[in-house]
Amino acid sequence: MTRILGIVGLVSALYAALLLTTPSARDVGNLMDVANLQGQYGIITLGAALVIIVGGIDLSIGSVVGCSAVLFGVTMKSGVHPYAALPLVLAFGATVGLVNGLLITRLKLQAFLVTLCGMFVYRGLARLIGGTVSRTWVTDPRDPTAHPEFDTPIRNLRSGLVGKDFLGELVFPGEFILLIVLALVLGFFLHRTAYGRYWYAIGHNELAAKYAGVNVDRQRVIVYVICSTLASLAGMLLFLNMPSIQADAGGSSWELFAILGAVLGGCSLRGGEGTAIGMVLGAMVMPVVDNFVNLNGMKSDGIPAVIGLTLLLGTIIDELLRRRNAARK
Amino acid sequence: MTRILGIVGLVSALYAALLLTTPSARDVGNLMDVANLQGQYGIITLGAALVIIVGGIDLSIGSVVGCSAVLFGVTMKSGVHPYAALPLVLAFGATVGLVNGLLITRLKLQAFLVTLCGMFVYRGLARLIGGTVSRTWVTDPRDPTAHPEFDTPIRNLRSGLVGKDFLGELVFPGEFILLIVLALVLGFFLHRTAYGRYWYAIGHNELAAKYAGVNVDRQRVIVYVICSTLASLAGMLLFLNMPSIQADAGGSSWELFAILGAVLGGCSLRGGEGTAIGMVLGAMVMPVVDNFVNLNGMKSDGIPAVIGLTLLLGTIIDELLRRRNAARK
Amino acid sequence: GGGNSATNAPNVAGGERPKIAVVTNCTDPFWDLCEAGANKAAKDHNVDLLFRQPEKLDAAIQMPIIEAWVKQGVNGIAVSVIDPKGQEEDLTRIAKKVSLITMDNDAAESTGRLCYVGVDNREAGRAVGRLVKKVLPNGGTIAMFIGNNSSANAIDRSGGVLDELKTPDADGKPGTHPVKKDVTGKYYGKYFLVDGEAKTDGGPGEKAVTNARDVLGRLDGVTDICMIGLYAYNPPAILEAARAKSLVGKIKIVGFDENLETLKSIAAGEIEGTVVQDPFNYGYKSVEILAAVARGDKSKLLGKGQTPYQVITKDGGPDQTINGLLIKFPKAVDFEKKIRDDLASVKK
Amino acid sequence: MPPPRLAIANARKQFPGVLALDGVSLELAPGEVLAVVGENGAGKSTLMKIAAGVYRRDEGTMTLDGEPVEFTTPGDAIAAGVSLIHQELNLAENLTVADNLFLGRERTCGGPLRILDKSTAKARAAELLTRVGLPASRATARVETLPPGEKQLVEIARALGLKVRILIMDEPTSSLTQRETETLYGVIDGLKAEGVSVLYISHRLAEVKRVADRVVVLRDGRNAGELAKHEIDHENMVRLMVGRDLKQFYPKDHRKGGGAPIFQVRDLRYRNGPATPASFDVRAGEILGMAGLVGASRTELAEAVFGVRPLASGTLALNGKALHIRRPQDAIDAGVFLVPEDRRLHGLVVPESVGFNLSLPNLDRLGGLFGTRRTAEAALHANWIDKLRVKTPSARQTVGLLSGGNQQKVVYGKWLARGPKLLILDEPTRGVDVGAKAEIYALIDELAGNGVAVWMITSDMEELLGMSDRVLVMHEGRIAGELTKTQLTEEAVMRLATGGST
Ligand SMILES: Nc1ncnc2c1ncn2[C@@H]1O[C@H](COP(=O)(O)OP(=O)(O)OP(=O)(O)O)[C@@H](O)[C@H]1O
Ligand SMILES: Nc1ncnc2c1ncn2[C@@H]1O[C@H](COP(=O)(O)OP(=O)(O)OP(=O)(O)O)[C@@H](O)[C@H]1O
Ligand SMILES: [Mg+2]
Ligand SMILES: [Mg+2]
Repeated sequence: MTRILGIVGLVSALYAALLLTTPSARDVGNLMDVANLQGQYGIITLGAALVIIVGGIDLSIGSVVGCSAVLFGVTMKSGVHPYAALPLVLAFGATVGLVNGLLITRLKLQAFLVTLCGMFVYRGLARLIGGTVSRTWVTDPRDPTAHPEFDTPIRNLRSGLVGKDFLGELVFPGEFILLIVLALVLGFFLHRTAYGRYWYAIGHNELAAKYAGVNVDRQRVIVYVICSTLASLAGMLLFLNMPSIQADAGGSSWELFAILGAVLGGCSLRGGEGTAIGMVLGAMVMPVVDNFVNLNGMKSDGIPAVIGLTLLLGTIIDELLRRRNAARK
Repeated sequence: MTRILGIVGLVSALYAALLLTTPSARDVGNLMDVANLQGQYGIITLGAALVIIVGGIDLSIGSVVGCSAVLFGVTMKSGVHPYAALPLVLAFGATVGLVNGLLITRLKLQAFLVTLCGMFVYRGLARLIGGTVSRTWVTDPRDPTAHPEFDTPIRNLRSGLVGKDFLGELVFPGEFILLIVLALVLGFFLHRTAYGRYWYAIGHNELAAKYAGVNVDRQRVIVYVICSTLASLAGMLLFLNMPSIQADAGGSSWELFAILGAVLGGCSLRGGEGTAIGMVLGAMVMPVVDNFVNLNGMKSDGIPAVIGLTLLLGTIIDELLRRRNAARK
Repeated sequence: GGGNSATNAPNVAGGERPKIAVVTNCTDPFWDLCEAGANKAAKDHNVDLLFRQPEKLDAAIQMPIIEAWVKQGVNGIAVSVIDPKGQEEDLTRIAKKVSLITMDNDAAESTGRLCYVGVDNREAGRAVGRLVKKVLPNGGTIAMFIGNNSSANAIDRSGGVLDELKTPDADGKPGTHPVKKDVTGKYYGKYFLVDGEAKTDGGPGEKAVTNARDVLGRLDGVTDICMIGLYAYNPPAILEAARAKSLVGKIKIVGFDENLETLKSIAAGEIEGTVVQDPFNYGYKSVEILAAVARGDKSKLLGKGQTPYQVITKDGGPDQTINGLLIKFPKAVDFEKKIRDDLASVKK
Repeated sequence: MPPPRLAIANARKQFPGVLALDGVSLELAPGEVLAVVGENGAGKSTLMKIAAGVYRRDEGTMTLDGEPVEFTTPGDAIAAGVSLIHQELNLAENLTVADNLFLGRERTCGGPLRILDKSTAKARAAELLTRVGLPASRATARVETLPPGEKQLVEIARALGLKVRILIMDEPTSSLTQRETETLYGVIDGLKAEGVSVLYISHRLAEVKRVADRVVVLRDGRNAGELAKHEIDHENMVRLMVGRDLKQFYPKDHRKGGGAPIFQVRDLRYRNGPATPASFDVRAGEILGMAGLVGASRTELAEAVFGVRPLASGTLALNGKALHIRRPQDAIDAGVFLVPEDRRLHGLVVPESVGFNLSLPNLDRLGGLFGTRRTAEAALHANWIDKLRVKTPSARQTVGLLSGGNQQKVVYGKWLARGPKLLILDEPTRGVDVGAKAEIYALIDELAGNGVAVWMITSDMEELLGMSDRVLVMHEGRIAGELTKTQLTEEAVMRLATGGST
């Protein structure tokens, strides 16, 4: 409970600061933009948080996002219908998670190392299969190798998942809604089913779980699969949402945002802690800070420092709150 | 012992592959270049490994490298003599480590979070205090605000620490030698003094160390200070070695290389494990792979994948070797 | 771009300060010059300026910044486009709401962008090719270095160099120049391009030096080498690698952009020359144009292809008209002084 | 005759460097309580882990109700009705008691979704907790908030919840006091009546005598003998375990006792501790016993004195000089040492070597912070391994691989090497075998004889009565009373511990 109080406070404070100091932030369109960005990071935060709960870490998230975005584009360009490409790319994500999970559980390699290698490998893969991909590259009527007939299904996907109308205007925060739906599903598994109990137990004390008859390795693999699948979903959303994706840049260092969101949301990197609602709240922090900085025309040079200090301050206050609460109890 | 065997094998195999397949790699100049790069990464690997041994992590290394490089330049440009600027910047590094350490020990914040914030903050600081710095920017005779009289001391520092002569030609692998010296010092502390014992004890079981009378917090802080100080040294070497440093790019993502080197060298991210010699060997891996890939004219797009796969393969073989060894005993 | 209503009438009242926003494609000293120009114009033309250098060369980072500005109701936006094709649709939508111009890197005219401030990267690349031809008239071995191979300016720039080198000779025709056996590559006219593509380094950093150093290592013993650095930080990185191998003066270096180090080295005769775009002017012009448009004055809009690149060498040369553009050939020392003056004219 | 419930024949298990089991055989009848005893490192836990699917044996056969069985994971064993309560606590402490009770076999609905059925779980948890003597309200507490004794009870409750044919208890009472142990006896009797077979391991021989139908003795990884119900007594067991008679288990009282009070605690309160301040003295050369029920805050009080818990008020004095203790370092500098209750968590750096652990608090005396004198260190290791008869191949052996009793000896070693003035012992012989116990008692006695003040917290009634010169009894955070040697009886202790008066 206390773990959540801190992040609720932080998110509220940031929103208050944003809305009070920056009139232009109050625009509904702007708030929807922010929400969509929160959805975008939130989806990978869910995955990262789950991995963190079982005591692991996944540094390959960003590369999987980029690789999935590129793969989505390349697959469609090669003639696969968007509605078929989507599950294909999800399957790619699941496979990545499976490989990560198997390397970590069967070969007992350190998760940090395996996924760091994955970060290189999938970035490289993205670059090998395609340079820059974009919706127009896939559907450009002027390009004989393209598939103009995919334009409508792609736009349909975009309006359903991202919330942009046919012209690209954001009409509802689709990604945020998607995040909420996914968080509900994940929260259900985490807090209401036996799987969640296993994940918490594994994160805190793997041996205890093992001695209780839990198939620890299988659960670990499942979690890595979920994480990478969510990352590949995020990659496709990125493709749908963004004008274009560069193989060498798309999604890069998103794993840091995901992990940051998870940790801000109350996950401990020691494992065994975290809640679904915390993850969502944790993922909401960065986009608000970012929006604040953008709207206030801050000098580019100062931005990283402002972001870093805000996050640090948030964490410190969170910690102090928690302590006071613990002392009072 | 077994932990070292694996990395010795990996480094030897990589060197063998490099030298046997690539005639141009056999050039002494090339080998010195590689060695210098190994020194460059090795110095921060030592710090990262130490932090990992006490069970922590430092993600701010890369930003501290960049910030120190910029600070070194800016300090000299403002008229401080290079020989005085060097200890000043080291003091800056030590302060960063102190802040990291205090936040982690006193406020009990998670190291990952604190140093991730640090990564943003010090990158921002670097950008705020200066855009691009370079030796010529500091000493340009045509610039009235510059200090041409610093040219000689800077070149002296460069030849002493980096191994480049007055014209910029690499005559001996200074950074590698520096790495060896630092590794010897660190190895002495780690393996021959009480401090080392404390660090291992803390990494394995903080509580047991505390109950044995170890001042856990102080030791932790010391280690973070060492890590950041080494990072600031690496930043100054970068300044001396490179034509110019951009505040937003200098040293960025070096923390990953440092951590990778540490882990390849036998440090476990669970803490309590690692040797000085392992760290040096771990840091030697990447530059060799890089050189191999570069000299063989591999396509740029494929390089990250090759690096990632090589590292993964190395780790897997290392693990299998270790297992076979354990079984044989 | 006459079809949109947003730009037909002045959108600020007489005494009001227009709010103008400029977003680049990444963070770079190159853009610091641009920012200086923009700041100067903001002062000269009484404008509130938002200037943003995004952390990374990534449309996914650039777009949210632009969207936030649109929502905020700025009066004009100048964008350095990252992927013209991909960004086309969004820019079209945005141009309907805000006065939009492109700079440094153009988007299709059909987006409704009011005008483009900047050189044609392909043309500028060709100018680099001509410099290479000048320093190695009999052909030779070349290597190109760049940040990435996927952004529009990179593709155009390196493409321009190779276009120039392979004309008038046919592509792929083996040259007569001797190369080492184990170095692979591809011929463009008389020029042998190591590995057949530009080597990428992912942005400014030590990798730029390592890349150059390793290519020099592979070319050990080869004569008539020209190293081409296509992003601003590449020429100094190449020079550093050449220094470390005592090859300064023995190999030719040709660059792109006006890095101060590059200019100094040209003056010192260590680098042959560079092709510059004058980012200070990009910044100044962009703000000036958008300010005028915001006040209802469209006369400042540039026509097609009005921004010429310049070619900097040690000794300079007379102006020439190339492909319909009047190109200046200033001396390195003069141009360096101009940049210093530009920078000095705006307080940081 | 029905086949034995469990039959293990010729089990062999080799660990790197250690042959833990060398052809051990064992038979267990349905409804039988079989005690397995042996010195530390005899191989008891290893044998049990083989029976429960944690380890795989290298050689040998195993049958369950006459059927050969092969367990590859603990899950297999549990499914076959074999459940092991481990010697070391194995709970997911971040979850609630109820979650732990059903971990791995949750009542779920919704098919593969496996939705938790919370109401049944709650009712069932209440039932199980009551059976081991814990209040039903504990079901919702996070395990990490419980004292070790209660955690142990939770482990027992968990095993009771399984459909077991064989329940293996590896030192279940090591952190239990008299009262909880009595509850456990009741539980075992109930299981027996249901026909469940129990394998029971304990170093408290009085317990073995109370519960066992038969005793199997292991020594050095081999069968060393068997005792039928009527043969079970202290001497027989010790003879088979140790291979000789063990005279004089508790040292004859040659301590002067009542020396001057050298350690004084006055009105001590610590943060988040009980409201009643604590005051007492420990005298030079005496062994001050401290008794109480599980959760009476004895451990907390000792930790407060040792500097682990921040003090709120009160004073400490050693030899008449005020002590200012803010961290363990301060206590250690003054010569006040703690042998903690949980040795794997607080006492030892488990993955490191025996020598590493022996040296850790003594490094400042082994050449200071810069450079450790190797010869001095080696001498220290050799000396204390020898003196305490630590059973280890060498000082380089990983301490976590030693048997429990030998681990405990290493904890003693690291403090004795430093020369204590006041030695606080929290459960001083937890998990230590009889032979080693006798040695440790002799050692404590010798220390006290040399004028060291010993404050001994123990839940082992026999030990309390056998060793103490004087006893303080704690009840719910306060010192409920003091018993002198002449007043010291089991009844008197229990009366005070449960809130009665002297
Ligand atoms: N995983 C392991 N690796 C190596 N050696 C081990 C391992 N587990 C146990 N041993 C060794 O095997 C021997 C038997 O240990 P075991 O734990 O079975 O003894 P025990 O009879 O249970 O002792 P205790 O009464 O102290 O619990 C000991 O020498 C111990 O050090
Ligand atoms: N009835 C209870 N309910 C909840 N917590 C309790 C209860 N009794 C004691 N505790 C907690 O137990 C802790 C005291 O345990 P401590 O370990 O100091 O006692 P102990 O006498 O050493 O018992 P043990 O035999 O378990 O070692 C305190 O944190 C106290 O809050
Ligand atoms: Mg045992
Ligand atoms: Mg206790």
